[in-house]
Amino acid sequence: MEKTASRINDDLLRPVLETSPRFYLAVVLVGLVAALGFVAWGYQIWNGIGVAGISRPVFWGFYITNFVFWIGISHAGTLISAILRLANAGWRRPVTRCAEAITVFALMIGAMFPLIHLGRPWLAFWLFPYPNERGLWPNFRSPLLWDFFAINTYLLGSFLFLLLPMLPDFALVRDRARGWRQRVYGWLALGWEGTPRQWHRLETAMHIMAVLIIPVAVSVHSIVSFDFAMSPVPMWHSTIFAPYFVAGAIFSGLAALILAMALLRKLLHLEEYLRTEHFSNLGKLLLVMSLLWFYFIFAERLTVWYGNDPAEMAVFRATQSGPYAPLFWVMVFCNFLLPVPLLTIPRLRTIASTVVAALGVVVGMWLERFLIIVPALAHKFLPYSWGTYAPTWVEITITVATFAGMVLLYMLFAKLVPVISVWEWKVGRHPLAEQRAEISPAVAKTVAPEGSA
Amino acid sequence: MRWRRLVLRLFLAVATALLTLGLLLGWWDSAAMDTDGTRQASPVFTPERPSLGAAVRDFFGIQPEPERQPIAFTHKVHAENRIDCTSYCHTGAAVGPVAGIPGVKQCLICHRTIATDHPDVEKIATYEERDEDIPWQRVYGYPAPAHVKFQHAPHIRAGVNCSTCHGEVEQMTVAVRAVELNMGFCVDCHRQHKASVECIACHY
Amino acid sequence: MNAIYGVYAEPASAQRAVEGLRAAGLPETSLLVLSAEPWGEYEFGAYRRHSRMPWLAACGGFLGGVVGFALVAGTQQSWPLRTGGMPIVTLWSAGIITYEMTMLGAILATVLTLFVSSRLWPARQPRLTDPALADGFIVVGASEPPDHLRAEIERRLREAGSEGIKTVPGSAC
Amino acid sequence: MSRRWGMVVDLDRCTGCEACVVACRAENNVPTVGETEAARGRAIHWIRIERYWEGEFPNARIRFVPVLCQHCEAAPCEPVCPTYASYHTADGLNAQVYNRCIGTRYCANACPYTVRFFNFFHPVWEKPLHLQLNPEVSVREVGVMEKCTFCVQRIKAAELQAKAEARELRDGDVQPACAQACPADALLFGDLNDPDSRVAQLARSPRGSKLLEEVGTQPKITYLARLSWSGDGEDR
Repeated sequence: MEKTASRINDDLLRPVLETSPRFYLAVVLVGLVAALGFVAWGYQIWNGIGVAGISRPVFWGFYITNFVFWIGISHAGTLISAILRLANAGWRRPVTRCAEAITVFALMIGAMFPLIHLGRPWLAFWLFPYPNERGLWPNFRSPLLWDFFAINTYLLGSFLFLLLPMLPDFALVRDRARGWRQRVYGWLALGWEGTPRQWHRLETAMHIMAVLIIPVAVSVHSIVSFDFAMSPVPMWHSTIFAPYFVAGAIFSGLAALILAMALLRKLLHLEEYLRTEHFSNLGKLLLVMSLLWFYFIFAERLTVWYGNDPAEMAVFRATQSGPYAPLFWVMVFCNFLLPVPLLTIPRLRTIASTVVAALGVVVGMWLERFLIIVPALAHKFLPYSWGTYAPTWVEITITVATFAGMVLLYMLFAKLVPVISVWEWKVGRHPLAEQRAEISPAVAKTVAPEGSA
Repeated sequence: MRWRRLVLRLFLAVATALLTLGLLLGWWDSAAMDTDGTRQASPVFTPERPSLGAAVRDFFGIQPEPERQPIAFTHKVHAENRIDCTSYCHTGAAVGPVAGIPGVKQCLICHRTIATDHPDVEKIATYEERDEDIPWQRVYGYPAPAHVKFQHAPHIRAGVNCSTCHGEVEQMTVAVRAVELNMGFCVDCHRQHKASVECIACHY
Repeated sequence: MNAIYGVYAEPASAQRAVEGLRAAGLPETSLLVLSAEPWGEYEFGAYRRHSRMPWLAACGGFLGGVVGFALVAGTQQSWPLRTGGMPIVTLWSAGIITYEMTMLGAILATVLTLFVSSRLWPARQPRLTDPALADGFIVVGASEPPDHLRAEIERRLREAGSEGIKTVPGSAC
Repeated sequence: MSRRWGMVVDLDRCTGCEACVVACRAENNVPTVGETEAARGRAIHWIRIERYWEGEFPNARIRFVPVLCQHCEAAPCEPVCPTYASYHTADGLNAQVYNRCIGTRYCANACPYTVRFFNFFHPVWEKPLHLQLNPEVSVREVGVMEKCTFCVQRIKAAELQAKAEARELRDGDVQPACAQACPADALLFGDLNDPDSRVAQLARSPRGSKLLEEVGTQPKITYLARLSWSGDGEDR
């Protein structure tokens, strides 16, 4: 069905220009849950980190699990949208912005966890390299410092990557809205006009950013994996960790993207924009990542089992057949046994089943992060100080609250910004758009047939 | 649609209840710990603050102005009378970690005969009668030293002047805060004099 | 801005309008094309000059990398803590920070170049907007047209298929 | 030449009496966390006696291994600390600077010996127990790591004393609390860089080995193997 520009505007800008009371109710509800997390955090700061379940030797628990999980989720967006942009995949158009927004918000949430888990969070600024009267600098050899740089670079890069293509849409809202919206979006649009020069510059910039952001995304999760791989802890100290984490991150990110898209499709009535083909294409990508994930975990486990190092075997047994085995096999089910048949058999690959698979992957990848961190710490070299871990209500509350926080941020985003890039969607209707890798004089000479729009 | 509204209300109620519970729990926990005394760590050894406000003030280095001293002790007069800092009053400085403030008896060794009619000296005498120490107020008013160990004796042996850290006390009528004693101040001096700048030289 | 323009629903007629304006002798610098979507595959919407953006991004990256390495090496030297016999400035870990700062420098340089070259900044108002733009129409016209060409421009714009011709007086923006 | 503090633990002499553990607590203001916290694995003890049994009951043999911070030359805890709270001193100590610690607990994860301890809550000494605190040792606060320091306050005191007396530090001038308290002389402390010190001599013993040497941490504590175990097993 052909759509006119104004019809597209009406569809895609409606959430921005009209708000139902149900939205406010939902914001309050989700916000309350998110606020609970802050209450729990305040309680923890006031009384000491001991109110969380961490102990010796499992010094890291839910918080670092959530940290790795959310940073992983953040790979949904920018990475995938940058790859699709570079590959000039036409179906990317309605997907990129939802994906990039996930990146920014997941990073913001993920980056909170290193602060939440600190014993003295009020001194967290000591991680920043700033000149001070003590003359002291942070230790650049610490993987946590690498995290600081990598996450901040990625956050800033993804934010700009998300922001740039929003400028023309802000200009659109500016031109369509009245009153305060016109002023606010006029400010946000930075005076966008839409001259050929501006379009060309914007597309060049997006191209360069896409090239830059992919290695940054890869480096971010590699560095998160270095947090583990750099310490001589059995089953952490492994060269496979960097690619394994990056693959896992893209895997969980894709799943989160599918979930977010399904929700947007239902709630904002975008059925005509987010179509079966999008879920099908992303489902295929998810399938590839599921197989890749299984390959990595197989390689990791096989080398440990074959190497038969006593310290590593203790961790191996604890996860495979010991106290963590139920979690481990649930993870394998969620990450591999469930999604693979659902996504392989074409008849089963519907939107609903893709969403089910994605839900499984999100759960499974959270468990995977937990199973990497906790069993290894609980079974370090000297069996005399082996231990265990159980979360307390503080950790559980904060974990739940961050999920609510993600939903809240996403809801507000979808309310304030057209969640599908309006101008990119319009470009998708151009007869020659798909051939146009970039604007080159040769292509520009082509004259379109009459009545093409 | 009625069930949906019901669910929403239930959810709202549970969330509010949880929020209140969290707040109450936090309040009860800290209150209980404070009143039964189990949370009372010795303030001499730890930088624990009595209140959140105090913690914030310490964090930003805001110190209250020293309160009025019970006795307007004038270092100037004593210095003019050639009483050396470390040889008679702050004897600890030359031999050990703590310089020390002389007690009432120490003051009265001289002041039983010197300037006995001075109102402040009479005050000292009343302290002695009541068998009390003079409630001096700390001039720098730092929180209990935060894991910093300072030893006076090695500094005196190395020939560091008292005034380097305490200001020109011999010119002061009532001692006032003159030097900002932060880590940068210590480290600068240590660097200049080729003393150890290792963390563990002071922090252990 | 003093401008005279027409709005076109079809890119082909916008193309005709542009060609007509050129034929009328309008200099390229006062040719005005605005659209709510890029029309790069048409001649009127293509901007043919190459941007120096990639080079500036590379320069920004280089600068960021230098800053990153200087930060790591300089700070470690300024307070040389003993590290149990290991080197104070370790190249492997310095490499990571240098890399991240390189990327950050390149990203910031790209965005800055975009903002400067496209004249985008917060308080700025667009020189010209038209409600038709949002509905997919393409604005073609002349900014600061020479007075002797006004009539000719208007004729050409109408000829290309624009319903109405709009003018913006000099004081409007 | 700079000093390199180290220790020798003679497993042949250790009776597992835990006098060292008690002495260390008293000397270093090691906090007592209470029953519930200890049950959650949060007890703090800078030195511990690990007990391992071998064999079945009548023929069971028990092995004691005192484990404290090994003050590794290539300590995994040091490079991971983002704030340099954990670092190497000139005389080879693996120092923990409480002020600088922000409580990432990364060092504790990296330590293969699990000898780093965390203050999950503010340490408490119920009155009048606070009077037993050692003024030479700062009391840690909530959210910081702590660990064996080789009684650095005693090392500092001995160094200052030697300097005041204008002499070199002699072998045996410094005794950490654990070594001082050991009734069996199983723990011996000294300068490994001084080839004539008793600790350096014993560290060269063929009975010597390092704990988890294969991890590559280059620990400075040498464990002397148990001689009586090589015989007929008549050991207890």
